[in-house]
Amino acid sequence: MVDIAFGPEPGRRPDLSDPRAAYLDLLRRKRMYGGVLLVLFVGLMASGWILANDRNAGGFWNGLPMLGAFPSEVLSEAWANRANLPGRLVEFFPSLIETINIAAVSTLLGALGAVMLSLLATRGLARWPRAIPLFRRLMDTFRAVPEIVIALVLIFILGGGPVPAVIAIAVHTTGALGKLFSEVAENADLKPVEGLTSVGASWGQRMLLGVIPQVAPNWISYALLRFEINVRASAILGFVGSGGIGHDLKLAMQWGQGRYDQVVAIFLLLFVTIVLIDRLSDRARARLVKGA
Amino acid sequence: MLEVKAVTRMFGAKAAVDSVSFTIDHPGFVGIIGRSGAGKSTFLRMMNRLIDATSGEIRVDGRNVLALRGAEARAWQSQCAMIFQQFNLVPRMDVASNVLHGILNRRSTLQTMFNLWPRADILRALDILDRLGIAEQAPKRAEALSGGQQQRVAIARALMQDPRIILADEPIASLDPMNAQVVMDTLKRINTEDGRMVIANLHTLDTARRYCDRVIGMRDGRIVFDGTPDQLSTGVARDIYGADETFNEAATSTAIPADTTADRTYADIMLS
Amino acid sequence: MLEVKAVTRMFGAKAAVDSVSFTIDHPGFVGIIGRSGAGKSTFLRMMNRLIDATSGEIRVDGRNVLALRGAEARAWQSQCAMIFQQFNLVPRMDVASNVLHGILNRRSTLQTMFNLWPRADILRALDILDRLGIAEQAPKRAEALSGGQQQRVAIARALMQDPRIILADEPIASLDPMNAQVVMDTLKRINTEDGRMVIANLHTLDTARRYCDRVIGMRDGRIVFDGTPDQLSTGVARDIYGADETFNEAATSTAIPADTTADRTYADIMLS
Amino acid sequence: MTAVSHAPSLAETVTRSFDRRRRLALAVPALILAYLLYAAVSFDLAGLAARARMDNAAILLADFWSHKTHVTRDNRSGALTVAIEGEAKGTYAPDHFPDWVSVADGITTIDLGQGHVVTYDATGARYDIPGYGVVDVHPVGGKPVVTLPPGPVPDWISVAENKVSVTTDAGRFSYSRSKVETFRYEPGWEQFFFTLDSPFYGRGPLELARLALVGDRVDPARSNIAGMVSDFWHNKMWHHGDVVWALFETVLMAFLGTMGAALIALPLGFLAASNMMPVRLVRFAFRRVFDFIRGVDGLIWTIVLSRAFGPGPMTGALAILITDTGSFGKLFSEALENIDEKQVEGIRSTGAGRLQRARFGVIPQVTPVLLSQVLYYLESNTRSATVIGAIVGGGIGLLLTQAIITQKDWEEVAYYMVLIVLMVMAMDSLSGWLRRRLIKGDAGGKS
Amino acid sequence: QEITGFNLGILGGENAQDRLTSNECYRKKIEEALGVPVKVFTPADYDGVIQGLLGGTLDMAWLGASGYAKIYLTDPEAVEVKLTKQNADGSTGYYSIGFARADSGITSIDDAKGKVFAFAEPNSTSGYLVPAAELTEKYGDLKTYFKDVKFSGGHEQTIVGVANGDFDAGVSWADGLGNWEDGYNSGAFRKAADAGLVDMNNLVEIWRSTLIPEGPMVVRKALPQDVKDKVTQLTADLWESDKDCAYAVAAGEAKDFIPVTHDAYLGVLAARKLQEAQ
Ligand SMILES: Nc1ncnc2c1ncn2[C@@H]1O[C@H](COP(=O)(O)OP(=O)(O)OP(=O)(O)O)[C@@H](O)[C@H]1O
Ligand SMILES: Nc1ncnc2c1ncn2[C@@H]1O[C@H](COP(=O)(O)OP(=O)(O)OP(=O)(O)O)[C@@H](O)[C@H]1O
Ligand SMILES: [Mg+2]
Ligand SMILES: [Mg+2]
Repeated sequence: MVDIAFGPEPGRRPDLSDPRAAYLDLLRRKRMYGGVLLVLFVGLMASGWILANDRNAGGFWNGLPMLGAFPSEVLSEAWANRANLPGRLVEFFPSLIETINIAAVSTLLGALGAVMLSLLATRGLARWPRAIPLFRRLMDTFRAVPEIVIALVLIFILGGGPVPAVIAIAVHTTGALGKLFSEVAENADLKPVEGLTSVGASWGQRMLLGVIPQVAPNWISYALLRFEINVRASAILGFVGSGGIGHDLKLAMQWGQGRYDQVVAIFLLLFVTIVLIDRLSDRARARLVKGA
Repeated sequence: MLEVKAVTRMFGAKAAVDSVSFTIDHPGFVGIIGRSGAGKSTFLRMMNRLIDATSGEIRVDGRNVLALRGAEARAWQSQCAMIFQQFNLVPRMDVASNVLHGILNRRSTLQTMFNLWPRADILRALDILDRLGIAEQAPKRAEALSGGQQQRVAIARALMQDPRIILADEPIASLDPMNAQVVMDTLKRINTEDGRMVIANLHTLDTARRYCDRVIGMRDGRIVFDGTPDQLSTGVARDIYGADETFNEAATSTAIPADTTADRTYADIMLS
Repeated sequence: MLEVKAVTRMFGAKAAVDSVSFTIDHPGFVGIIGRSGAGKSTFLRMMNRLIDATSGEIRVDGRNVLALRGAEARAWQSQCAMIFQQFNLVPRMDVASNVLHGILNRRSTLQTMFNLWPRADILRALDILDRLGIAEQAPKRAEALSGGQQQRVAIARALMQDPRIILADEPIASLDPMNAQVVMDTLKRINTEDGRMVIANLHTLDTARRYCDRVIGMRDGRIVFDGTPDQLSTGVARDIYGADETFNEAATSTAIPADTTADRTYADIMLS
Repeated sequence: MTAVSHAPSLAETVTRSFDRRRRLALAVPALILAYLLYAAVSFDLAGLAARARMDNAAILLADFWSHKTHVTRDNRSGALTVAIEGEAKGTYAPDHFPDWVSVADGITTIDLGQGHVVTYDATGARYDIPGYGVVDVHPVGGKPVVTLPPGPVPDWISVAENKVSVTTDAGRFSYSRSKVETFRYEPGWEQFFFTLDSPFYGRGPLELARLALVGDRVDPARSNIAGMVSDFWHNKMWHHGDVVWALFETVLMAFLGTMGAALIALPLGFLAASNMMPVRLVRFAFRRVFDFIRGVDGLIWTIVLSRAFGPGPMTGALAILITDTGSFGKLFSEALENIDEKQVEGIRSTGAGRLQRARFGVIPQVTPVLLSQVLYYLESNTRSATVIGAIVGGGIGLLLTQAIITQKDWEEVAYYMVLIVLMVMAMDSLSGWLRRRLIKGDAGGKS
Repeated sequence: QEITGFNLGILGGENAQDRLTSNECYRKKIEEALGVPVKVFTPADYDGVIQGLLGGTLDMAWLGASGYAKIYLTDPEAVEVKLTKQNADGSTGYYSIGFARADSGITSIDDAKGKVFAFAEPNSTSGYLVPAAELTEKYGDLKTYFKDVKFSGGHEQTIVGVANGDFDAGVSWADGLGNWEDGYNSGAFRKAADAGLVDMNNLVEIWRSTLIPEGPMVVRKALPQDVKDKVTQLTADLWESDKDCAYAVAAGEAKDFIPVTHDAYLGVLAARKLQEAQ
């Protein structure tokens, strides 16, 4: 890592009068930094794992042989009841659709929010340049609050169901996409924008015509990636009692023995969906970004 | 009709444009020359209100355009077209749309969003492109065009604005000599045929001599020369460019060389 | 010392190099010329064992290097340095490290993994850089250098290999005339001072004429000319390039123009 | 100059393409709108509006930044307690009631502010509400009997056979057979710094500073500063010390998981990249393994691992490690497929071996991409670790979910939320700083 | 055989940190008795503790009745029950209580026929498992007996939902001691009333289940016998030896920890089996 970690030193200028000594000196320092860094990293990792292992109920080595215990329990029961499986798949399909809807709506809303926030928070594009730090902090905050926190609070107010999940994920998506969007927008070519300014276009027109066509492929690609993440997230939020297939999974999982066929059915649905969306969005993104 | 009074623009402690004043009373072809960093671009950009002036006034028909704010400033921009060295088109949109952008100021954002251009406007854009000899490029994306063609699209956009004044910031600096000539000829034609005032920043003396009715020389933000092209002697040029005895005018020349045979042959071989 | 026997390389049904044979018996400066797609790169890459030949032999001191496998082939590569048009350095690593890559083959994998080179090797790398006049660039990242400097680093890497033969695949094609000259001069110096054989693919006739002791002309994978630079008449060149009567030799010239005053003056003005 | 001057077909083509684009421009928002409408219907948005409990929101919001103090009299024993949030550890000592509660001759007077006064005495209890009158409650045969000012009973007073309760802006009052209670709401997180049993409770910042620097020892056994630190750290209400540990545990899980995953995924990434692994079958197998690992979510891994390793931070770290091995494997192999072959070729031409080519031709150019991905995940895993922590019984996530589920310590929820946000922001800036420091300006991995 | 450490799992229901703090004294006592380090774990949901016991990484835990049933059904050899909590009145359980709005006129399950009935959530012992089993036994299929059977999502939501009229009737839990208007001495009603979410005067009790046993203290079967004995003995004596600590471990007022056997949970096991069959 030495070579990459510390490139040309920004601080001390090498002594040009004797390049050889300068280089050897630099090399010494680089090696030292690199060594320190390596030792630090290895030390942190080792002590971290030891600490975590110490504070765990079961140790790593004792647990390792048990790794298959739970899956085999689930699978063997599901196998015994395999006749139920097709019926279960049909039974949980509506929940799956709900989960996908939650993800899609929240991605859509989040992306719309992110478009606005990112444009407002990007240097050179912002409507109110002085408010940039404000919008940035706003995005940071949106991003920092875990979905589950917002969902738990909203469930208290709105009751269970998909809406708390949608809001929670949308808020987080706004923050996460907002940051990525604004990074893309920051690299956008400002010449078209300037051209549009010179004809007297309003801010909205400048963004619509000058910025969005440039950044759209990258933005859509990020949004697709996010959609995939959000399908997962909405499944997880089911665990805390928002609707969708995650909720069914939680119920079946908590019940345990006796409903493992449901667990497997739900899991299959979820897994296939996630992999499918993953592949599709991969394709679409490759085409958007490379094919443009 | 155009009166510039002590216009100044500071960047930090440095005056990029330093108390510039001049008056233009008929729609001629005005060239601004001066070496890099003289403040030419800054001046044009202030005039188009792309940046704000630090002090001073620019009066057009008696109205100080530097004092306009918000929608009024944008309305002024729509009357005062600007052409850039790098064309500043929207590269991913088609040529016709780029030309139509000239009338954005007269359309709302919502209209823009839904692409609601009246048929009459589209036809006018095509007419303008036709006039500039690039009508058949209309459906192509702007980025697919050559530099010279792109600059002509930019001029078409300017014409679409139906402006009183066209500002051109080194319109031919990124073009090869052949295209440069086409673009300058086009600007000149607009100037004489339509009677629109053209103010162009130029890098090179010979272009200024060839096309301008009036030449303003800038150095370090100040006007150091203001006169007709004939008055532009080598001595004056040395003053403007701050060069010493070794000054060689050819250094700034972008004229098309007479003999291009070698180039052509090479091209032929490469393409064969 | 080098004997090439009926070397052929097929890409699909097409022979990129078609039964090429020649012999070189003293470490001279050999230029291979020919138009794009003639098979020059393919030949050099086979020689360096970057790609495998379809058939034929290349004997160096009697040993067929095309038949070497695994570690032996790598050992051969280490004796036969290659310089690329695009330099092919590791841009994020510093210049000295890039030069040290030349002896990767002679150091064990474990030794090199952590980029911890023996002091003696480092000093030698610095000496080589010094010889090529870029010692003070040693601590910089390769990507921070200009094209000409990067190519000199590539040459330094080649010298670090202490090779018997240096292969150079269009070493100056991505360089401006000034840098091209420096790089070619360097190669020539290595050739004459160290007595290492240099085989260089060249795009242009005049470079070949100026630097080579021997010129091989290729066309469509076959050798169509093999002789001294003097024998390279315009007619022969036409044959090699497959051009017709209009062939103008200047088309392939990258020589530095004799008169550069205008450029210099311009540069002075710009910098002043 | 008219439209006829150029070929009509051109004008046609152009206007038609404008029409097409216009239709598209209208269709896309219309489609989005239609989908959102469908979603609104399927999510039963209308029903939700009816179900929404805005009063819950009000309680929550109020609790976020305020606390309530219970003044309770047991009607059977007559014992009076004043306790913050009604909790044992927030109970005031009988001789140290807050100044708005006064006890004299068996009469308790509670001043709720704004003229609201509640009195408990032997005959019952009275609530004097300015602008309304006195609500007087006295037990008859064990049941509360209420006397109200004349007029209809306002809806903020609830009178029933066995219980009377009054809710006003100033506080809440309730009387039942067994007890009478008054709740006074005050802003602020009470006892945030020191609990009631600490000698430093209720002192202003200036006084604390004076005590810390020059004052006499409040507790002769320890210096004031040590006392303050210890009382704060061991605050029985807020458990600051444990909260800090929980934060650390969360970051630890994220760090171990992410870095471990990166170390494992790096070699595996080579095995799944088409330009590094010539054997198609191996490549394919690894890709599917990555897909599988990612497809099974982290939470499910957590449950699977819980059986083997039991609750604890290592289980959480391993869950993150496994999930991210899948993500990194995919990302790394993609990065490897996008490398610039020229550099590898340059190294190869010197006769370097396979590992050396990877080390010098590949690693330097993918490092910025990988590093930037890893750091990005480190930040996002801090958030995931919050959730995973709740399941494996560690970290700030556990504290948070528990506080939310018990539904009464909303001020703690607010506190934890603030801490989590700050923690994630800190990790975000740290990873951003490291990215800039280690990668030096060049654009690393996008996507 | 020897043990090198002892892990104690505690279920949710209270603030995690408070749980740790209140069990600290207990932890110390076990540590003293066994002479090995004792660690306490407080996962947020049942599953963490249950998986720990099944996997053998936790050695002992206080469970809910349903949680015990789940472990037993998964692996009867995993744990054995030792003790349970005896309430102040001598009882060892609590009740699932059916209720409705006072002004709805519903005073019994018979009145609620054809109305909307709410349970808490499918995995709740007192909020679904036991009442559903008992009601089904008496009134037949509940989905046809009631107009609609809903899951509110939790005890608190059931109570609030019934009070608001979203459901006509529902079930939640309480200890059944003390006064209805206070929401009894402890339980979900008491919490809701104390938090000011509902006024108990607006609600009436319409049904009461049989006693649901308090959760047991279980130890891992595979532990050495003397370890099991020591820990059990220590806990059984806790109320006598250290009342404060016992109070903290019981998370409230109680009388004693008394021995209990697997048989006490046969009812819950049966209820679970019944549900499973559905
Ligand atoms: N945004 C800016 N911030 C700071 N200084 C600026 C800025 N724009 C221009 N300047 C400075 O103002 C001076 C005038 O710049 P200007 O671009 O107007 O010169 P110019 O005559 O157009 O030169 P060129 O031929 O290079 O375009 C220069 O010294 C330049 O560095
Ligand atoms: N990897 C490859 N696969 C298929 N065909 C190839 C490959 N590499 C080279 N060729 C073909 O082999 C022929 C010779 O290519 P080569 O690169 O050797 O020519 P060259 O003389 O070096 O040309 P240039 O001046 O463009 O570098 C060309 O027709 C080329 O298309
Ligand atoms: Mg300029
Ligand atoms: Mg080539």
